[in-house]
Amino acid sequence: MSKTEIRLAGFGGQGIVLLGNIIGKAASIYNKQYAALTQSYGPESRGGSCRAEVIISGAPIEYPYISNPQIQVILSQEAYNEFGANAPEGTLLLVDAELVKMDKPPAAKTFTIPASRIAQEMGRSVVANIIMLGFFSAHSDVVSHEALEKSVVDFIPAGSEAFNMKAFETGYNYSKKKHGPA
Amino acid sequence: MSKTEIRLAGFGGQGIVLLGNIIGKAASIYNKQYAALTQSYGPESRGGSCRAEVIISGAPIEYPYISNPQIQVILSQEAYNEFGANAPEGTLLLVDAELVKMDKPPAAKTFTIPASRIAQEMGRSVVANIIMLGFFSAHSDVVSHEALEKSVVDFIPAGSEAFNMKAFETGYNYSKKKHGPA
Amino acid sequence: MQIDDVTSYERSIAKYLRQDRLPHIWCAGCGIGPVLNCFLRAIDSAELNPDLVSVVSGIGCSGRVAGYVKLDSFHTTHGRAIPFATGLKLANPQLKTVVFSGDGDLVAIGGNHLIHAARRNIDMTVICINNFTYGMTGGQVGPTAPLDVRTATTPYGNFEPPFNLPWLLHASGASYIARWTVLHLHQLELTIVEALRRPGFSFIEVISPCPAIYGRMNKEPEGLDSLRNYIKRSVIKHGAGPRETAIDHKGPIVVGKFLDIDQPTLQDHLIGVAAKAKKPVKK
Amino acid sequence: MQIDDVTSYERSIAKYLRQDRLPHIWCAGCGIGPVLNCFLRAIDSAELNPDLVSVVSGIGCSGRVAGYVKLDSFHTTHGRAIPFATGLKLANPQLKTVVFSGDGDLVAIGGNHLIHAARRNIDMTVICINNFTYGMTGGQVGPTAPLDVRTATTPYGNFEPPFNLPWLLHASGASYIARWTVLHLHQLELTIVEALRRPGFSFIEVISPCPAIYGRMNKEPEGLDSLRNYIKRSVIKHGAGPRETAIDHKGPIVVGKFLDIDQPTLQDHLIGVAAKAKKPVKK
Amino acid sequence: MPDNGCLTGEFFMNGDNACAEGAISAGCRFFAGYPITPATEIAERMSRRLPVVGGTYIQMEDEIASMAAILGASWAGVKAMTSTSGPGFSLMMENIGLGIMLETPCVVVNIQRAGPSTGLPTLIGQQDIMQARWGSHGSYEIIALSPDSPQQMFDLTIKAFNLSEKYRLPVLIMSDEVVGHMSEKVVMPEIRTEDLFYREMPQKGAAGYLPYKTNGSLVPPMAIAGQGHHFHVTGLTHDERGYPVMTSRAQDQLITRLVDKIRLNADDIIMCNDYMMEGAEIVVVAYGITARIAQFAVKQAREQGIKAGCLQLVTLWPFAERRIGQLASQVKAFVVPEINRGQIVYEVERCACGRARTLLVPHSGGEVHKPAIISAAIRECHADR
Amino acid sequence: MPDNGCLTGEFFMNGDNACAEGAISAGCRFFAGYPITPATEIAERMSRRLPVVGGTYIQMEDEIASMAAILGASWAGVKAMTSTSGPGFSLMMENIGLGIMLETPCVVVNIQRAGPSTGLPTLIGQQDIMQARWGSHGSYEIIALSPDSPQQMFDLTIKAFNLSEKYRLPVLIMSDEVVGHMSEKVVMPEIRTEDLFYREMPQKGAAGYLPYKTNGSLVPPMAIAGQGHHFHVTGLTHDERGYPVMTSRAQDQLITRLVDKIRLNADDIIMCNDYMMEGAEIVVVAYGITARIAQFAVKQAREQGIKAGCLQLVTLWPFAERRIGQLASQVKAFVVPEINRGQIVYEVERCACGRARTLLVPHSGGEVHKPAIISAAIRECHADR
Amino acid sequence: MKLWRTPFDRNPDAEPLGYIHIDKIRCKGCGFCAEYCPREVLHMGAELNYKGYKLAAIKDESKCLACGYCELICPEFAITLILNSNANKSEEKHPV
Amino acid sequence: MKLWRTPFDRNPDAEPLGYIHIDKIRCKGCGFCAEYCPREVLHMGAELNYKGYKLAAIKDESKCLACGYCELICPEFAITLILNSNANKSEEKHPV
Ligand SMILES: Cc1ncc(C[n+]2csc(CCOP(=O)(O)OP(=O)(O)O)c2C)c(N)n1
Ligand SMILES: Cc1ncc(C[n+]2csc(CCOP(=O)(O)OP(=O)(O)O)c2C)c(N)n1
Ligand code: SF4
Ligand code: SF4
Ligand code: SF4
Ligand code: SF4
Ligand code: SF4
Ligand code: SF4
Ligand SMILES: [Mg+2]
Ligand SMILES: [Mg+2]
Repeated sequence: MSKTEIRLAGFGGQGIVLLGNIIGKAASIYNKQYAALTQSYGPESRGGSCRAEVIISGAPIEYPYISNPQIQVILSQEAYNEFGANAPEGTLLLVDAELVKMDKPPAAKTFTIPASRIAQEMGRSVVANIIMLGFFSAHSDVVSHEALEKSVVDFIPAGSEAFNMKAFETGYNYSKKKHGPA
Repeated sequence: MSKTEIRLAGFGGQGIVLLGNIIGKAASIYNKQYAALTQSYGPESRGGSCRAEVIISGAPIEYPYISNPQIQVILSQEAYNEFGANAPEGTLLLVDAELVKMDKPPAAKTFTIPASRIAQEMGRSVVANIIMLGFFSAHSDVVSHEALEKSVVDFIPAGSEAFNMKAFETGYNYSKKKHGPA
Repeated sequence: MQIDDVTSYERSIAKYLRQDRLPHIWCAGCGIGPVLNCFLRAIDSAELNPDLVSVVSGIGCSGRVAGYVKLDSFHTTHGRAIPFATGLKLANPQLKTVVFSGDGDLVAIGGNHLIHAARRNIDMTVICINNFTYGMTGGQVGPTAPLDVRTATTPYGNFEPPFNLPWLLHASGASYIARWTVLHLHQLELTIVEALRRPGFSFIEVISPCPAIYGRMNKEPEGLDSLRNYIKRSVIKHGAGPRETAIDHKGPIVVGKFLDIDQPTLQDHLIGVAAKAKKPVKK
Repeated sequence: MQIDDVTSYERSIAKYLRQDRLPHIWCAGCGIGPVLNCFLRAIDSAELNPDLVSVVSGIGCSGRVAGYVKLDSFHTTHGRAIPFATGLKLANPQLKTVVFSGDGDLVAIGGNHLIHAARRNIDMTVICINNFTYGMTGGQVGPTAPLDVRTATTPYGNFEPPFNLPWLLHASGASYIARWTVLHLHQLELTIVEALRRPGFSFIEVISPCPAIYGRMNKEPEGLDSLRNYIKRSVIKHGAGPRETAIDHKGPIVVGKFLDIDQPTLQDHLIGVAAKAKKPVKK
Repeated sequence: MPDNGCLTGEFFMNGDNACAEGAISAGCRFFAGYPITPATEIAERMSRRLPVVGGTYIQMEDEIASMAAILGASWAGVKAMTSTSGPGFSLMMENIGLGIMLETPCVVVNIQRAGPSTGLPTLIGQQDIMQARWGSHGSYEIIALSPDSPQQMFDLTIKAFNLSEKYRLPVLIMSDEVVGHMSEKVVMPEIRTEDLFYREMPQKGAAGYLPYKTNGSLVPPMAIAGQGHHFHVTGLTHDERGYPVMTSRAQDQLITRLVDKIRLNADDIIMCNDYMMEGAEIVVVAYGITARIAQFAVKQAREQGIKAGCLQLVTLWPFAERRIGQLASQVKAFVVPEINRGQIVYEVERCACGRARTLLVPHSGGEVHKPAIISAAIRECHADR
Repeated sequence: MPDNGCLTGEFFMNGDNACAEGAISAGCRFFAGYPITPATEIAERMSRRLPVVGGTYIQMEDEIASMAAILGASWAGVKAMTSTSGPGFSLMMENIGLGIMLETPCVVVNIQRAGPSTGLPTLIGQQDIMQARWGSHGSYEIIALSPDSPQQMFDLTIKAFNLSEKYRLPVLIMSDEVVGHMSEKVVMPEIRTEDLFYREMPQKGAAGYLPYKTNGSLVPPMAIAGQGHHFHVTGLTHDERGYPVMTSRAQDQLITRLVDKIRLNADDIIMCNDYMMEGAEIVVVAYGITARIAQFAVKQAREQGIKAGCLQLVTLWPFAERRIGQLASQVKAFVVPEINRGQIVYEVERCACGRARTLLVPHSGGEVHKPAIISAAIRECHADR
Repeated sequence: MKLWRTPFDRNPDAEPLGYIHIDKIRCKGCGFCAEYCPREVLHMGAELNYKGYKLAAIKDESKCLACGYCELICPEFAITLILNSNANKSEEKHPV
Repeated sequence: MKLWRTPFDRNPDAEPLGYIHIDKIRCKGCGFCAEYCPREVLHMGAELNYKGYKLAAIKDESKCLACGYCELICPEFAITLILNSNANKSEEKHPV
């Protein structure tokens, strides 16, 4: 049965857990898949490293932890050093180019986007994660684009829908522009 | 193996538990017998009924409670009604005549002494229990007179030895006077 | 002489007293009874609906009060009468919640709940029988026991400075604070009536003899000895300041109403919350 | 440029800091670090023998302080730092015991120990980081949070009136009481020195930003926002009275030394007990 | 959201939030709590949700006060809950005992983390299982449930309220950090009146009401404050009237009933889930998140041709004594993975009574078992003899 | 009284007082407590005796504070004790856990009364036996002793201090109201230095001292405050340095050692008394005052020609697993009288593993068993098959 | 210090305003009533009750003002004040 | 409100009284030092450290009074003030 493991990693305050929730909800509620989201908690994560992990599957998920994520979204140097750098061939790596310096090209199929810079340029640095989500949507169809869109709207503050949708599409289009259709 | 059960019963403030301690110590420390003292505790006993029970035995005491006391010392009407009145034949009953009215003579061998009145007459009503102890000593040799004397001294406030000894002998002699040697 | 002409006692308190449980467990000369008497009279004087009065006690001789009132009454755990009553009150704000307990229960183990309830200014009346000791367990030192007194655990004299309860309660946020001795029964009754009517947290300290234990160890072996002592030492001073309400071993016992102020209660604030919560939240 | 010329930092605090544990867990802009810095300097300024200084903390962000000081240090349970320290101090009166913890730890769950320790006037210095919230658990309302503020558990605004800590401590019996914000670092250091030297119970409240949680929910998302706010709102007033030291959402934050008095400590009283206990007791 | 403020439909939600929603759906209208990782989210959600549905949230000064407050609220007639984790659970023990003694319906949620003491505040443990049964002084029985997912958090919270109202005692939800913090789909059905159980109550103001008179059943009707019953209840040993009676006879009557109302109704209370239990020779007995890991391992074992099954203990207490006893005669071995150094395994071992091997797979906490470790234990038992 | 203030000789004394004297003789010089029936007399005696021997007595504001205070005192290098009964014991649970985690020697005395909740404050119970083992959250092992007389109160209190110093943990004395309040002869020998165990300590001011480095043994040397070690200890999961480490690996290392230091030393710790055990077919397993009643019943049974014996559990925890296991193969039945509704019997049943019958003789509390009830159970087992 | 609210100046020859009933089972002989009755209506007698407590007794009921203080201070709820409905009704009665 | 103890009137051309060292690993970019340095010696630069925090940086060290406030207020113990032992020693130094 199809099963995809996704890791989202960066530092506290980047909205990583929110991303996990958006993806999880999109998959489980709108795409009618099974999804489980786990995350690293604790004071040590505050300001420090932060991680959310999602499993999406066509069958019930007994073991809710990921072991070999097919997709990793990396939003900090620390996270890159720990996870991204060693992502094996055949997996997908999405990286915020603004926050991460990659010494040598990783084995994984890697795409970069300066999401945080784009967000700053858009005037609201908090939407970097949504931009990244758009970028994610462009590179993976584990969750449908529409499902992600709906899910974004569910989680963001009322009134900010348009702006977030713009961020989402910006990320999506950045990829389209750069890489063509996924 | 010889085993004697003693019940001391009255109300709070009469020094009943002290009596139990004096007898228990006399038996176990000075007479080298086994002795176990149990008592009824609790707020309900404050001012209300109060009870101390002693087992004296030549062998180790496993079960520390009395069942059929051979000796009962009764210092209140309530205690008399509950215990003294039904004391069976062949047992010994020592009663403070000042505090207890006996409607009909009990089956037990009964001796009375107005211990509390004598104590008042002596000027210190607190020694009523020691007077009663002397009376007890006159009627039972389960503990030796000397052992009881020593034990009394152990438990009373320093400086009051002479007075307490006088009380003890007063109780003892009251019996001697009234009943002749036990 | 026949008891048929209905008396003050019958009229005012018999109906609130569990007569089937009398005589009660308190020792001869204990001061708890008169305070209970005042409280029961105050229910009518304050014109409360007795169905809506709940009495909550902790554990201790004073804590046994809950067991003698013929009202909804809760004898809880040691020190926890106030949080129990907090739940009761918040779940049904119509209830008049009265906590009746001892100094050990309310101020030693329960001290934190006491100050927090005062801080919240929850609508609740706390009657604290202060006998300077833990009567129920046999007279150990308590947090209101004056320096130097003898207790079962201070054979060389008490070495811990005591609380000044009116001050502590004032600093914590209470709305109403009074202190009387068990001799000031009319004043006490009036005070209880006021406290029951005053919205917010009210605290009444009653200095009360424990002849059987504390008194016996401190040269007041009879309740009367303590009462005579109160007559000698007590000074009525309404509105007395924090420095004046401390009680030491021998000095004056300042009694009176020390505080009676109008300030928003917890319930007042909660009404605001309920109003703001009207629009449904996002999941 | 080389760091070889020994600096003030090196001189005064490096030796008391567990550098092997840095960077610490506190968030960017958190106020705990500067307070710790002051405390470590104060050890030397007060001329204490560091071998005899014990630091005891409860649980919370502030409670992590014990883990960063290179002194005998105890990270205990939530709310219980003071009784733990009480045992430490009474068992070895030579020790200088400092309790360093947060408002939730010391005043919510630990409130009873706080007031009782103050009542006893035990020789102990308590440094309370008051960030108006439970930082460690994610910013719930605490007993010092002003009315109306947003926290993780007061989404409609705080509905519980807060404590006025200096007043509470004064009423409880403390000997030394001061308050500063994390900006008043020189004053804070001096105050800690004084407190460490003052026999008896000393209490220092430090108003400190929790930008990550409390600040974020109350329009001060950066530590700097709070600090700027402190500059605007704080007023130094030594000896300020109880009414002046309350803190509300917007008004002035009165800081300064509020109390510094000489009164017998618990240890003083205990010396008397030991003297009286000389003659052996009866069995 | 329907008018009554309860959520219905499908949500992607973590276990803590699902627990809060379960409580709201069960009719809980009072929550008193004190923050503690990893249970705080329950309190936080209740603080947001209760005012919306006309209930009251209060953060007390500590867990002791929280527990006492929910007892008080329950006596005011309101369904009440608190939530905590290990350290707070330990502090609640005395007043859980009061709840038992006064026979007070309420729900206590423990989102377990790894201990002892402060331990690993943000990481999983299943180490308070025996504490749930034995943590308060005195002789008593308790009910404790163990959800394995956000969905079960929702469902079992409702169940917990029903059981607490039916049997008049605090019911414990012994969840864990992983279930509390992981998010999954939660389906919240519309709750009908008949889905909910409410305590039996005497007629308002009924004269002659005796708080602990049972009328044959083991559970007496419960008056609430403010209805004119003028009743008395006490944590002391008491008689039918609720009056203290300091005798061993009164104690025996009371304790026997308190114990029997659970023991004799065990079959009504106990829930187990069977997973691949048909013909199972090796039975993994597991609960909470570990049940899922066990199921994963069992599935693998079946794929390898080993007749393994998983018995999920949805009810931890009362313990599924009879079921384990029956299975013991049928199976070869019990494998008991627990995120502790051995707790429920003692019960399994006792009930197996030597008829089947019992193998503990302990874990000190901080994470869930790797499925391979459970698989290894299954294989070990399979290879036996 | 010799110079050191310790009593020697023969005394007629109740169990509570004997416990206090045992503590003084064991070198206890700090007591923090809170009054509670039936343990109060211990505190009262300590308040009188400690100042005489240069120690400190303090009555804290509650039992939580008392427990925390004795931990603090122990870290100042002073042997420390507290005493309580059920309700206070429940409150101490969290900080007993801290004692376990910090590995702090100290002694906690529980003079058991009947519960749950306030129950029968002045009357006996033996209902906190499982609570002693499981009452705090998290995974740990404990040591608990159960005296049957004032003499054993004295002796086992010394033993408890020795065990706590040796294994660095709070040791529990699980006594009961009857033993606490009954008076009998107590012989107090002169205690020599070699009778007492003191914690191993690092050299004063030793550089490089790591608080939880064990040097092969399972018990690390313990520094005390004020000696220049500048050590750190925490209730969080920690490494050898005493620093918090929030990983499941650190957790496993720590918990395994905490558990093993008791489990692997069980034989050194466990004490049982055999009474008429030669050739016994029916073994009464009992503890505390009940052991004496059981012995009474056993003596009667032997007189009637029934091969009965009594195994007295002087150590309750760790449980005498091996001994019961061995006996199970030799005897016909275990009779387990307890003043509760079944606690230690679960352990006996588990360890008997179906090889011998296990018969509980429960008692709800308030008084001891009538010997006849135990006799009847013995006869029932004797008549079996 | 004022403990009683009483019309002390009442005509001593008037009919008593109240009668006092003492429950001998409840009385524990504390002496409060006797000591604080403003008119010395009560005193401590010599009689003991079944529990051994010395009982309060009536010395001179005619002086009773029906002030109710004895009833209020009795810790045992042992005293009942019966108002004399015949006694000069015109005299103002304070509320108890 | 007085936050600093500083000789503000010091000759601006004198050699700096101290040098500042900022530990880039520890700095979390809170900005306290930059905001409260009385002489604007420090400012928040553009450089990010490996954790993503914007680092404090030195703008003009020559103005440093060695008042030590930055060192004291830095929550991260990231700032070390190195006293310049050459700087006009005659100027009185306040104790830090
Ligand atoms: C948790 C707990 N600790 C201790 C006790 C024992 N205890 C019962 S009453 C009491 C003290 C009561 O003192 P106070 O509240 O002043 O009441 P008083 O008896 O003096 O009226 C104590 C310590 C208990 N029941 N529960
Ligand atoms: C008994 C117990 N209850 C709750 C917690 C959870 N807890 C940890 S820290 C904390 C609050 C800390 O607040 P505060 O003392 O103000 O410290 P801050 O984090 O704000 O510095 C709480 C409730 C706990 N560890 N133990
Ligand atoms: S012990 Fe003291 S407080 Fe308790 S009933 Fe007796 S006199 Fe009253
Ligand atoms: S959560 Fe708040 S108090 Fe805790 S470290 Fe972060 S900023 Fe500081
Ligand atoms: S009512 Fe009582 S107190 Fe008042 S005068 Fe009559 S007898 Fe005396
Ligand atoms: S006040 Fe009551 S108890 Fe006391 S002597 Fe008078 S009648 Fe008796
Ligand atoms: S020491 Fe720091 S704060 Fe002071 S002037 Fe120099 S750089 Fe600025
Ligand atoms: S104060 Fe410290 S942490 Fe903050 S910006 Fe300056 S150097 Fe960095
Ligand atoms: Mg008291
Ligand atoms: Mg805080």
